[in-house]
Amino acid sequence: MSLLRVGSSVAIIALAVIWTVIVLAAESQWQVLAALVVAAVAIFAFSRMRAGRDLAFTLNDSGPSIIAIIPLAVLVVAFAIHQDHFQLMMLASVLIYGIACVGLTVQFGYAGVINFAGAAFFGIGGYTAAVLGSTGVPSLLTLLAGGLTAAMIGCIIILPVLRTKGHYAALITIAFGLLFRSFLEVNHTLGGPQGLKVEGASIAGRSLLNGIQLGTLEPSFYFNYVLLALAAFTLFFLLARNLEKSWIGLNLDAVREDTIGASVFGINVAAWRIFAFVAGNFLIGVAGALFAMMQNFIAPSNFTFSDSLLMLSIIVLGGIGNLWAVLPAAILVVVLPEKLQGIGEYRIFVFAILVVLVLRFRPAGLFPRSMRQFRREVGQ
Amino acid sequence: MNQLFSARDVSVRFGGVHAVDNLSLDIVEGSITGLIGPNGSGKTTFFNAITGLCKLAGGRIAIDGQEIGGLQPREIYGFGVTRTFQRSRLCLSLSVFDNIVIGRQNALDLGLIGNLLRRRRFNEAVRENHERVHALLMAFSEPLARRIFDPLHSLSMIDRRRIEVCRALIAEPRLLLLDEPSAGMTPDETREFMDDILNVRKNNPRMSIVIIEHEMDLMQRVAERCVVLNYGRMVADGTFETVVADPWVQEAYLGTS
Amino acid sequence: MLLKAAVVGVALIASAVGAQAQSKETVKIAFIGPLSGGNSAAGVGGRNSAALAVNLRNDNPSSKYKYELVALDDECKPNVGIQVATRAATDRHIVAGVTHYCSAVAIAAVDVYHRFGMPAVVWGAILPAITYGNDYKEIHRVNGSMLDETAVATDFLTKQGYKKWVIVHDTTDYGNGLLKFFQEKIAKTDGQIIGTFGVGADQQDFSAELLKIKEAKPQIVVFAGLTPLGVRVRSQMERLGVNIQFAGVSGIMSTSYLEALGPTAEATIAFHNGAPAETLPGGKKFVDDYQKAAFKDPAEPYGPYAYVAADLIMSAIEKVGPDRKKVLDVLNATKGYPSIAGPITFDDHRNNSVASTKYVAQDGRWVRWEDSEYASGKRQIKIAKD
Amino acid sequence: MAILFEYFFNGAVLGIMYALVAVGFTLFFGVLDVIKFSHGDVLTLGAFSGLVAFLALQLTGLDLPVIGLVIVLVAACIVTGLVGAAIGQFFVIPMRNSSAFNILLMTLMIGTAIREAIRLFYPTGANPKAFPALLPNSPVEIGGVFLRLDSLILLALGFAIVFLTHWLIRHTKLGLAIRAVAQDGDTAQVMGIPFKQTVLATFALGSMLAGIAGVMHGIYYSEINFGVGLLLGIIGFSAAVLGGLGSIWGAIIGGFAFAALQTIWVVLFPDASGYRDVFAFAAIIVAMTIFPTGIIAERYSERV
Repeated sequence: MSLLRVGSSVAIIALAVIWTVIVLAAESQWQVLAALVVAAVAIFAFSRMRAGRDLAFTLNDSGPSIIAIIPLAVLVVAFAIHQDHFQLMMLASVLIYGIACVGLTVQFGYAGVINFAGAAFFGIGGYTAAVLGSTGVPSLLTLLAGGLTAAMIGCIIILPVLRTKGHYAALITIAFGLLFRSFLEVNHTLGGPQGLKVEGASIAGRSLLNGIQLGTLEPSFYFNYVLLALAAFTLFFLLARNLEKSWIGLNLDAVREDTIGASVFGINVAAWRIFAFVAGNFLIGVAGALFAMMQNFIAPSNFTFSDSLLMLSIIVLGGIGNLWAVLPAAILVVVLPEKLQGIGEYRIFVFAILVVLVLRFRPAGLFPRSMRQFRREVGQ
Repeated sequence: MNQLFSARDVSVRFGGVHAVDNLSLDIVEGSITGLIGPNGSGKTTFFNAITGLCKLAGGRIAIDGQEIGGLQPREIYGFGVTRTFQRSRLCLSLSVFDNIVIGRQNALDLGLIGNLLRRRRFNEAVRENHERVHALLMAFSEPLARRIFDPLHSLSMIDRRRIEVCRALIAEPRLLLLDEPSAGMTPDETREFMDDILNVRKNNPRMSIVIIEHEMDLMQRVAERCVVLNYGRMVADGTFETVVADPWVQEAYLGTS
Repeated sequence: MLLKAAVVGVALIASAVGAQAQSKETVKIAFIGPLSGGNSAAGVGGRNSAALAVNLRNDNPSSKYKYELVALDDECKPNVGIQVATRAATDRHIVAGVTHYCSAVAIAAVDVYHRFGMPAVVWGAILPAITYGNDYKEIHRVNGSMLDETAVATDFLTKQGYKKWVIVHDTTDYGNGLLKFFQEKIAKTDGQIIGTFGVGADQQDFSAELLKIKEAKPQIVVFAGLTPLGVRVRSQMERLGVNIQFAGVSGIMSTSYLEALGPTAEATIAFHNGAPAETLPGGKKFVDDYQKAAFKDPAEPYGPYAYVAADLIMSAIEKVGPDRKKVLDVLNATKGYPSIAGPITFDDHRNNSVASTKYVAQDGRWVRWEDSEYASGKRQIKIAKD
Repeated sequence: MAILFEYFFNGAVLGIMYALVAVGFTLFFGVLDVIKFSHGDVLTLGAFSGLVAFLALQLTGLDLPVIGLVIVLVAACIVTGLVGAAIGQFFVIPMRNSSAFNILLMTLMIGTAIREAIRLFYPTGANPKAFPALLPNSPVEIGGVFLRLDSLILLALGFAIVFLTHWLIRHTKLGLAIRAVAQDGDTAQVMGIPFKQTVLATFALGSMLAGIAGVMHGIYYSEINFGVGLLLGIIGFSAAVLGGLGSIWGAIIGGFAFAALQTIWVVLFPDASGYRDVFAFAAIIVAMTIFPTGIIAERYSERV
């Protein structure tokens, strides 16, 4: 790959990192709005220019080592704001929502299985963490348990999800999401609408609640959550990217595009849709558990239908099926409403209109998915 | 030559309509059989019945003596049966290579470890499949072979038909069902397309082909045996010449004389 | 790249210039309450009252600092409350906070204030556990607790002849807490609770519960919840012909309850800590100042307490400067602080108890029971003779 | 026993409201194969515009019992009709060839924008608003059963509107156009049916039904709030899908089925009445497992 192409890609990513630091650190909402305008212009410009296409090609075509730029970029941002609790918490939330959206991408982006109950599975992971928190189970195991519980409970609606298509499939997951939330509100064993306190995460016996000493730096304890979330996100990102660029990814695409064509050529359509649905729910569950541990609190009103929409908006805004779009879109969707807090109650209104305009005028999302091809592998 | 495929009194019903009505047909290994008949005579429905996309209302279908009547489409693929569709069912968002390699489903390692972790082994498999697909495409058209990693939606309709046949051929099937492969092609394109298919068949001589077609001179040139269907029933079975002369066939095609 | 640097540069210069003009150092205090959703009337009233206290303090030339109120919306939801509480507590510029009207949110947020050491003065939430449930030095409360309200309510209602109660409560700690204290208080009287119904905060249809209540034939329906739920329950009682006296606590004492129900609200009995604003020691001045400030929305019954909480914090900052630790110690030691709602004294759990007052809805206004025509006998509350 | 009848009467009124919303979903799906999810919040818009019309009427001092209701309904229909058509015109029609989920998500976000707009721009919009008792609500005692006159009228009004809609679809030129476009838009266009006008008319009609349901909801619960449309929208969608998208009878049956599910649960387990939505949505999931395309299956099956 030509040095120019890699160079321009690195430059774009550097700009994005600087932009993120500015937005996270911005105090007044005028700075946020200015940054938003700059981002809109930049995205519009780059998608037209060669550099934009080069970036997409570099990210899509290069080997697994390219994934290293994610931890690199995130750590640069994290160190830039290592003092500020709230900004680090937002950065960790972006990574955690990123993990959940990788799960949604596997489900909807690859296999075409729509999941309008993302927030419910996020909640299942969270409540698992709440229940296990007090029992002294090591945090990493709790994350795993959160994922497994979400995957198992997801299996309850496997049959209807398999048998239905299109709008009907949407209804199944919408109904499940509402059912889960109103069950939690009414049932008292899990704290009802009051919610539950959740133990903070601790690795190898040391609680993440006290900040770690990094040389001379004295970062907030949320820095630990950023590291934990970053490690999990990078791992799942690598696995999902390998999944996409493999025979399994090929089969998932075939299942999404045309189930009849796929079945006639020996693809077990039902099995792959189950695999995608369960794997996706596992990831969302892990993200939910990590989120609950970071927030130290969890309540049914975290997992409303609009929270599921929030997650779906991230992958639709970013570009359905494009893993690389998950983090940038998560920053826009998670950080923006928080940073527009300055104009008070208008944030949800403004954000909803933004999503409508993007869906209306750029349906493929801000960073459309690049097609899978094996030119590099076959040495072309 | 031993018997590959046998259908006994196969019938398929949609509500009251007898789409296929007590059809019996035996196919010998390595043969080429033409299936002709007016529109709605049950040709495609018969293909759908063979490949498990339609439920059988009656009768038995077997390959090498093994019953495949009630099986799932993916299981029937396991018996070496592949097909093309009247309205091509390809994945437009995928590359030419991806669309064809789907046909080699039985030869792909689908294990989680193999795909997610052992990437070197996976890349080797990609290179091996690339050679196979490239070789197959070269048999059809050299420029097409160069576009192996282009998105399918950038190809012309005729190239897409070639890709669909390659997808069916790549698995080296024992029974290839072609559903109007020449639709939308000019006569000489059809002739060239057919020659390419027969050319590829040379290195898999035991493969039998059944072709649904309206191009009569194509049938005459290629099919050793012709079966004529009308209203789901077989009305004639023999060489092209005898079948065309048969009054029943003329009546089915041209209406009463 | 040039464009971005320019924009950021301009913004920085602007804020820098702003700081130069003021001689006094700017000190931020947070206000957290429900600014959106069904309870926003109370939240906005509280924010306006706290802002009034800040404005008056800034107009007073002798104050050492220039105060700025940072208003945050907790939407009366525990999860949103945690987020905004973290936002305030982790902001080094914010010294202390006037926090929470909804008990469900307050009880969840106390840990956040404790972890980040931000002094918080509760202005509207009355769940006892907020202060008594922990020994966090950071948490204070000026508006009394359920203990006062349920005591006065039980005593008054049983004396009015209501012996057979039914309690409808929301399923948050607020509703459950009220239910527990009502059960404790009524056990000491000759009244009894013949039915309790837990309902979800955004439940729309109560026909099941209300029809069962109609069967149970209680003398009074006591509602332990907030305004949006109270409005729905009361209006559906009317529609289903459940013609029984309706009573509530401070949760329903807001203008939006009267506005939403119109004539149906008539004769609703309610209990609220403290007394009507104008009858408070500094009440008259508060009402006049509020009027002058021409706020769009009314102060609501807990408005004065938000004013008091903000005033208390600013007095502490005037004394020891904008340092959380020092402000904390001053607040903990508050004894007999002269406020518009009377002297504020914190007990060992930094809770200021306030006597409760009886109210009744008369012609679209909350009127103190003693001044109402129900007390003088011109109007009758519903007494079902069993 | 009388109480039992009251439960079912209350269920019937809920059912007719869900049916009105469900018919809207079915009309949109029939015409353009899209799910317009802002439908629920258009209902809220209808209720609020009805309220504004009533308040305006009060300013003029006229106090006419029946006319008041008519004016409120007309106002609700005008506003919802226009907004529904506008959403169709500017958002749904231009996007009809994009993926179904983009449209579903976009209309959901439009609904969110409408909901927030009502909360922000209607004076103290966040607080529940008293809805005027436009119908006489004197109690009616039938054999020990306590009913309110306005609830009876609402039920009758609901059924009348449903039959009116059905008549319009079955026996008018517009109805014919709608059905033709529903069958096959392109062919209908070739046959000279003004495609765009028909689709906009359908969107307007469906939205008006929601507007009427909004006003009915306001009268029945004598209170409206900015969030009432969200849940009603999802219930309406579930009812439409339960009855088989595209069939108006299916939507009506689906609406009553959902209300019946809620009512039956409440009657059988009054103490666990909080779980009524849990039960209703669980039943929807089970029903969809058995009938993957709704009880009255969609008319067209997939061609191989």
